[in-house]
Amino acid sequence: MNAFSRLTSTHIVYLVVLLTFVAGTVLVGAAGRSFVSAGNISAVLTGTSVLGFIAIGQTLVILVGSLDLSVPYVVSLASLLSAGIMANQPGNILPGVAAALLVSAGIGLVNGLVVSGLKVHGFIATLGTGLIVSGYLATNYKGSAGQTPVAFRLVGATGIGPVPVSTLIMLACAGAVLLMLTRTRLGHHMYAVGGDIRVARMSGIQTGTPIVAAHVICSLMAGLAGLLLAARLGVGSPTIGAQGGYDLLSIAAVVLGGTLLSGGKGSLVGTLGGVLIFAMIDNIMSVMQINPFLKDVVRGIVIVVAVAVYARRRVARRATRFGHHEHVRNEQEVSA
Amino acid sequence: TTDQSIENPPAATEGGEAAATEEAGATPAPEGGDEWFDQAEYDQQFEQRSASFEGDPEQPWTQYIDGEMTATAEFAADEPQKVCFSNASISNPWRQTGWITMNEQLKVLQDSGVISEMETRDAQDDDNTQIADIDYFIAEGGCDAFIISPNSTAALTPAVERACETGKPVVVFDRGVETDCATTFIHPIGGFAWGIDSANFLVDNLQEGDKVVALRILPGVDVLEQRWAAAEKIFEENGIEATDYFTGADPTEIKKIISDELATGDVQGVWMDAGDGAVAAIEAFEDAGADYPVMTGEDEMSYLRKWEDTGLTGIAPVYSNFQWRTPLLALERIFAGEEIPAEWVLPQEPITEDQRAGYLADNEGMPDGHYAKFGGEDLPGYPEVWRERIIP
Amino acid sequence: MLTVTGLSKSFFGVPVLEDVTLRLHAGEVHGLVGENGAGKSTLMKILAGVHDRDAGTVEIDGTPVEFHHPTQAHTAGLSTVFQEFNLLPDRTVAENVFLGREPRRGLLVDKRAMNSMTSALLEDLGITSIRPTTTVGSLSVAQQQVVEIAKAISYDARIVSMDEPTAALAGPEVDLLYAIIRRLRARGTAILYVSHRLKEIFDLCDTITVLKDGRVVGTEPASAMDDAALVRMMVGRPISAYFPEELPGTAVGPALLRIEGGGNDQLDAVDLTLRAGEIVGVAGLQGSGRTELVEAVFGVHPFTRGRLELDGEPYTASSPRQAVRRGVALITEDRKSQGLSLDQSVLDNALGVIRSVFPRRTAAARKEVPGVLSSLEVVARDLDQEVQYLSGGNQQKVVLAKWLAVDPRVVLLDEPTRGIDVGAKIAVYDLMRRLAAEGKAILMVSSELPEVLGMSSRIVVMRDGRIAGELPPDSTEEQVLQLATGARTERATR
Amino acid sequence: MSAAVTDRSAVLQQNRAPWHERALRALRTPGGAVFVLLVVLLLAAIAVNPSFGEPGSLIRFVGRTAPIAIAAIGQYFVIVSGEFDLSMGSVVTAQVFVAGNLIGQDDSRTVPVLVLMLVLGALVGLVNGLVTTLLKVPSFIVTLGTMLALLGLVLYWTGGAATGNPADSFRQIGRGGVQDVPVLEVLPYPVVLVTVIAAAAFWLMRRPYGRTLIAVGDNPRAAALTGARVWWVRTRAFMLSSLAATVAGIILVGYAGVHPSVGRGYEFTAITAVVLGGVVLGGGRGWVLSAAAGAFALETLFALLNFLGVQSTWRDTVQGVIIILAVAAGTQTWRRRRRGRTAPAQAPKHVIAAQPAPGSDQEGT
Ligand SMILES: Nc1ncnc2c1ncn2[C@@H]1O[C@H](COP(=O)(O)OP(=O)(O)OP(=O)(O)O)[C@@H](O)[C@H]1O
Ligand SMILES: Nc1ncnc2c1ncn2[C@@H]1O[C@H](COP(=O)(O)OP(=O)(O)OP(=O)(O)O)[C@@H](O)[C@H]1O
Ligand SMILES: [Mg+2]
Ligand SMILES: [Mg+2]
Repeated sequence: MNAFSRLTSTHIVYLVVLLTFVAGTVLVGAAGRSFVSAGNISAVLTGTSVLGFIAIGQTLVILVGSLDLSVPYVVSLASLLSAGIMANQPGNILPGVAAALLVSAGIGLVNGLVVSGLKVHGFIATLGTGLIVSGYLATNYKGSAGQTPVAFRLVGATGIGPVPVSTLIMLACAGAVLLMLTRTRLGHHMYAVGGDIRVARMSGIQTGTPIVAAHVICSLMAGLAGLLLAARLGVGSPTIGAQGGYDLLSIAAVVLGGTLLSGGKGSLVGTLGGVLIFAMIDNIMSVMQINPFLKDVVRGIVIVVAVAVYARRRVARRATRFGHHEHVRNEQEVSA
Repeated sequence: TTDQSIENPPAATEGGEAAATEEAGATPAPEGGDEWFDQAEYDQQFEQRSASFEGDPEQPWTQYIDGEMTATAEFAADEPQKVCFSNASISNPWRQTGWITMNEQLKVLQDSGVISEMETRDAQDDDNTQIADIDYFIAEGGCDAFIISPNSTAALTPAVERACETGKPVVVFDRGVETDCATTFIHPIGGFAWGIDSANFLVDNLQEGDKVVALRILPGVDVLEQRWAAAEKIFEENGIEATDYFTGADPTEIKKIISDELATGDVQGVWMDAGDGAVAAIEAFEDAGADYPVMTGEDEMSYLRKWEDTGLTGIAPVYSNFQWRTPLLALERIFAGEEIPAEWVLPQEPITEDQRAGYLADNEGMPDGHYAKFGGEDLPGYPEVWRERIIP
Repeated sequence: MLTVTGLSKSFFGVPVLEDVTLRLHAGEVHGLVGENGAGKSTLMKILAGVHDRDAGTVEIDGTPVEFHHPTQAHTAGLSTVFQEFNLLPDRTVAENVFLGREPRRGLLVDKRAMNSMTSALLEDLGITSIRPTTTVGSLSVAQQQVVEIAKAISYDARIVSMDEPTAALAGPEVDLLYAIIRRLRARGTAILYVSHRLKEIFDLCDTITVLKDGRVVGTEPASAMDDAALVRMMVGRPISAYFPEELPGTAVGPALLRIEGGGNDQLDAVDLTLRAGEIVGVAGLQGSGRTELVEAVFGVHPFTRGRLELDGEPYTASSPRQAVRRGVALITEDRKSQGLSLDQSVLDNALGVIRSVFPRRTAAARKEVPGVLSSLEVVARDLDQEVQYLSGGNQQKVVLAKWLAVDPRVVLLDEPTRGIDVGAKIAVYDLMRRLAAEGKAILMVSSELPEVLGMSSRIVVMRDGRIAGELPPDSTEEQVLQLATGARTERATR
Repeated sequence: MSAAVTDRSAVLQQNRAPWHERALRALRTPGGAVFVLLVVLLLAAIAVNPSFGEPGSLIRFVGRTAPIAIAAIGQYFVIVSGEFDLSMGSVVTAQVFVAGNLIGQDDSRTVPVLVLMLVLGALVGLVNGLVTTLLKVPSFIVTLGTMLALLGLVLYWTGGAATGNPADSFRQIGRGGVQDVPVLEVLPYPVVLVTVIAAAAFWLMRRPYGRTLIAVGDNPRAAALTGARVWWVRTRAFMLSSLAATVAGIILVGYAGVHPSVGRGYEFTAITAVVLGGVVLGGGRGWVLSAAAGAFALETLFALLNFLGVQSTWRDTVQGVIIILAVAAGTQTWRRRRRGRTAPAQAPKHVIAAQPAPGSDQEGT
């Protein structure tokens, strides 16, 4: 218990990753397959990339104390815009990418402004913008549209060894965001705003900026996920975001990665661990050919159980003055 | 699925009836409602409704319309073969019923030593997952053959092409893809045929100027859009006033729509692009105390039962559920080196009022979500497996 | 250097500052004293740009300034150590100190520079026990206070205002702060210094301004003042008149609460007996465990060792609910975060305890509670007004009312007069006397030594989670402070 | 207090504004404004489509909105206590399947299965509540997990499709009504149910439990320190929510029949309705009837859009705009009040009066 309580939640996330890995090796091995073969590693990593992008952004949004439920629609919109503009012309790749990212960022900006300016709860603000975009998609797109050129599709289909290019791009983005989060003022201010907005304001931080920035980056990441999907699918699709259930799944991955849902504390590295846990569990269940209905049961239970493990540790502990850790303190009624 | 004005249809799609897609239109779509309408395809399916099918009429799942055949001698094998099945999902009763049937068919072929095992990955309705599933099979599956039921047409095309490149037989069924690289593409006649059967029935039983409410599930799914494209055209030509709604297949929504419609005026007919919510629609008329409409539904047991109970004028168009058997049977022929149709068009015949009693009797005790033309009566698990809906 | 003229401010129509005028010179330590709620913190917050003033001017070096945000104040060379902590517990010391103006190299935050600058800053303060990379949440309250001070100083401000910076500090740490302040003064920095410890005021300050009920009573050179004169100015009347006398008929009865060898992870060897009709004062430095003591009795963080008796029967307070059922009440030190549901009405708050613990008595209590509120002279629009719109004193009265509604036998009061005005204070004192006369046992934790001395029948002094000693009511502040600080001197540098 | 007491209720009366003033005050809060919004929308809908205004058709509209309103009432309990319940939709679907599979055509099973469903609903809420409060997992995550797990289990158990619609006697709850009612012709049972549940919820919120629930949502720490069992208060809110979802499921299975898509998205619709009703996410503010009114306002809006011939695909967009605007307006109202810029903050204050009662003046002013 003592050693356990000294670990940071990121450590625990990666302990769970390790545990899942071991379980995967055993279970997949029992099914007569290899969990660590190139093909399987590639499959697991592919499973991390789309959700990875979105979870990176979602981490920021959750860190500043908000939420983003609009990501699935941003993903779909980005895939449609890019595929539509590219129209199978290699020359249009850049404009397609640029337009998709620009529009995504625009949606993020709206989210951020509604949250920070109008003080609307992130849940409602992004549920609202999500619905708005969803209505636009349903009205203007009847099914998949556009086509991405082969050069662009390679992004979704090739790999360096067992590592898909898409995963590398996702990790590069994670690296950039991690740098932003830990090494720039903006990143520090995100933590501050999520931790205690009053303290942040008193310390001279323009509290709107980190919130808006987090939402913009989140939507940008969702836009990138949309681009990646357009590359993998070869077309844009108005339902691809909703198909993946990326809104709730990304929030779950972030929390699974040890980030506090109420903001201010957490790590991007943990989130990547959370995404990896999901990807490995999905992979294991697919190899074992688990009934698809039961897959959801397993996912649901894993989310709750894993978060319960961190949550138990998070009960704020004060340096004890006396005693020998005799009893677990009865804090259930009081810590709110 | 595709907005034709933007997309480059892969060259093969143009090549006539071998086209592997259900919506292989080539003309740029005009703005507006009929962008899904394709006259050539419509005409072809119109013909196919009355075409003669090769094979044993007792086993409609093995029947096909005579056409181009694919030689498969290269795939002939003596040993039991391993099959990899990439399934879009089992998220609706139609797919669940078919999936049960497929597994029973599998058992037969395993017993007869044709297939050693079938490894299945279920994409849970996600294109991206299904692409990954197919790639996994290619890399890790050790598959001797692929069966793919694509989640969507355009998006799965590249993945199916990659499967084809392995040189193993690839069988695509239900929805198509935009390539004809697959060894065979199995599907019932198609959406236009559904639309023609159902709309013509309404037209025959209604008068000009009558009102039809069209209940559609979702926009943008090619199979469903073609059903409506055909029906809408026929309604227009025959002076039937039709209003269409998207319901998400949610019976609550259907009831709301019908009761709102009944509140504003009489409704003489109901057209559905899938039978899921037919019962709810009928009940809405009952609740409002209105006369039963002329109905179209589907061969789902709930509708057939309600249809019989109420005695209304109706028809049950069929999107042949027995097609879930065919991919495995196709592989049986492939592994035997027999030639098979390049595009395996299965019969798709509506159930009419006089056939209804027979189907009800045959499917006695099946759950409401069961499909009458599931075609598994001769399989070993019949009837418990379907009755108890045992999903592997 | 800093000139404040005619400054006024009111919250929700209640004037907090009226026509305040203040002058601060370079190299001067200016003491600001006054009772709780006199408006000292509010004044500092206005200077810091946290609150907007209603009227008046503020000039720095003769230039009128208008701050709407703390950053503007920082830029103008004014920084503030606030009374409440402004720290993020989950971030490191360095990150907290440089929050909002992290040093950069290129685009990136220069963590190394930030850490070494923080180290240097702390060393400058003579602190070596705090590492820049530890998270603030794991520090002790005193250490957190040091971080807070380091943060304010790090702005290189020409004017530093400090709101009770020593409240959490003990002997050697206070000496440290003295050294820091003297160094700043030598540099020509002007310092506005708020403290309730008069000794500090006389030790440090050159000039003293006394605030009372939001008005400046006077500004005098420190050399021209003494304790008694200062207190008279602050209170406006002799202290004796301030605290009501024990009511006739108050008799010390049998022991209601008895703790023997009580302890948990914050407390140890607590022996305490509380008798009916008695008001026991608890004194101690901040962080000495006074709150922990009442929380342990109330079952928030229960005792894990020792024996408790209530009314002669064994008492295990494992949750506040049980404590309430056994007739124990706790008026918490922070009414906003622990005592009130700010969005709810006066009536709902006053019925809070009844409803959650004795729901069956609600109907009767509904009829009684308005009487309780009126006996406390609560001022409000009506019973449906949300308590967030009430003044602090009235909020505190609502808290008292909700406990009186259940008629408790043992009343624990933690800083019952913190931040409420004189009138309300006297109402609280009167109430305590009345409760004592009714035979209740009262335990009052307070940081206001005069209050403890003026109200208690006995004074318990706490230090480091233990009871350091007990004093009779006629003790002096020095005696209390001696007990309170005593042993901490040895441990302070850990 | 120990002092003597006389006619205290007079004091209570004296210190409260008259009811019409309180009602007027309430209308100016977001929770009251939703009723105004509802009336405006209803009038607009009737103006566009007069037949919608006929009593018979209005009452049917109320009937079919009942399940959403009931779900919103259930969700209200959880939201006002500061939590979320995302598992609501799955509970509805699960209950629909339970009814379909366990009752079948056997009328005699109606009552036992009904009881079983209620127990099941309470159990799901209990699990949600206990995991949230005792294991300290955020309710967003807990109920997300329940949402996935419950639906998965039920689909696994039924193989994705229920055996069939339950017996008609059971379905009458959602489908039938009291016949031959003057003016209305029929009074659908769902209307009766929603009325009873709304009344019960209103009553409950005025009970000690209800007030404690709000206090817990407002400031859980303060509530705990007044002796409230925060964990149990919140857990019961989750149970009420799941029970409401169960009742919604019972009505829906009658109204619409068994289908896997029944109940889909109910959690978000319910949350939207609650928020539209001026209830603040995070807890502590809002009235239960406003939540129900939010549900009716939302459905009336959809009906209106329908009558106006707005393409149904734009519905989402309109809904999105409306909830953002409504919530933004609500937040701004609360914020303005908190900053002391509105009447409630500035209202003249006076000492709470106690009528000096004869013979007991020791307590007087
Ligand atoms: N934000 C606020 N809203 C309403 N009232 C406030 C606010 N801040 C302070 N007050 C009230 O203003 C008065 C002055 O408070 P202030 O904090 O300035 O006193 P103080 O002199 O610093 O007291 P202490 O010695 O207890 O720190 C108090 O009655 C307090 O309740
Ligand atoms: N190391 C710590 N970390 C976090 N919080 C602390 C720590 N020590 C004390 N506290 C909190 O600070 C407050 C004061 O602590 P404590 O009860 O030990 O002292 P006290 O003598 O009651 O001081 P006070 O004058 O603040 O009432 C309490 O609310 C306590 O929970
Ligand atoms: Mg102060
Ligand atoms: Mg204290």
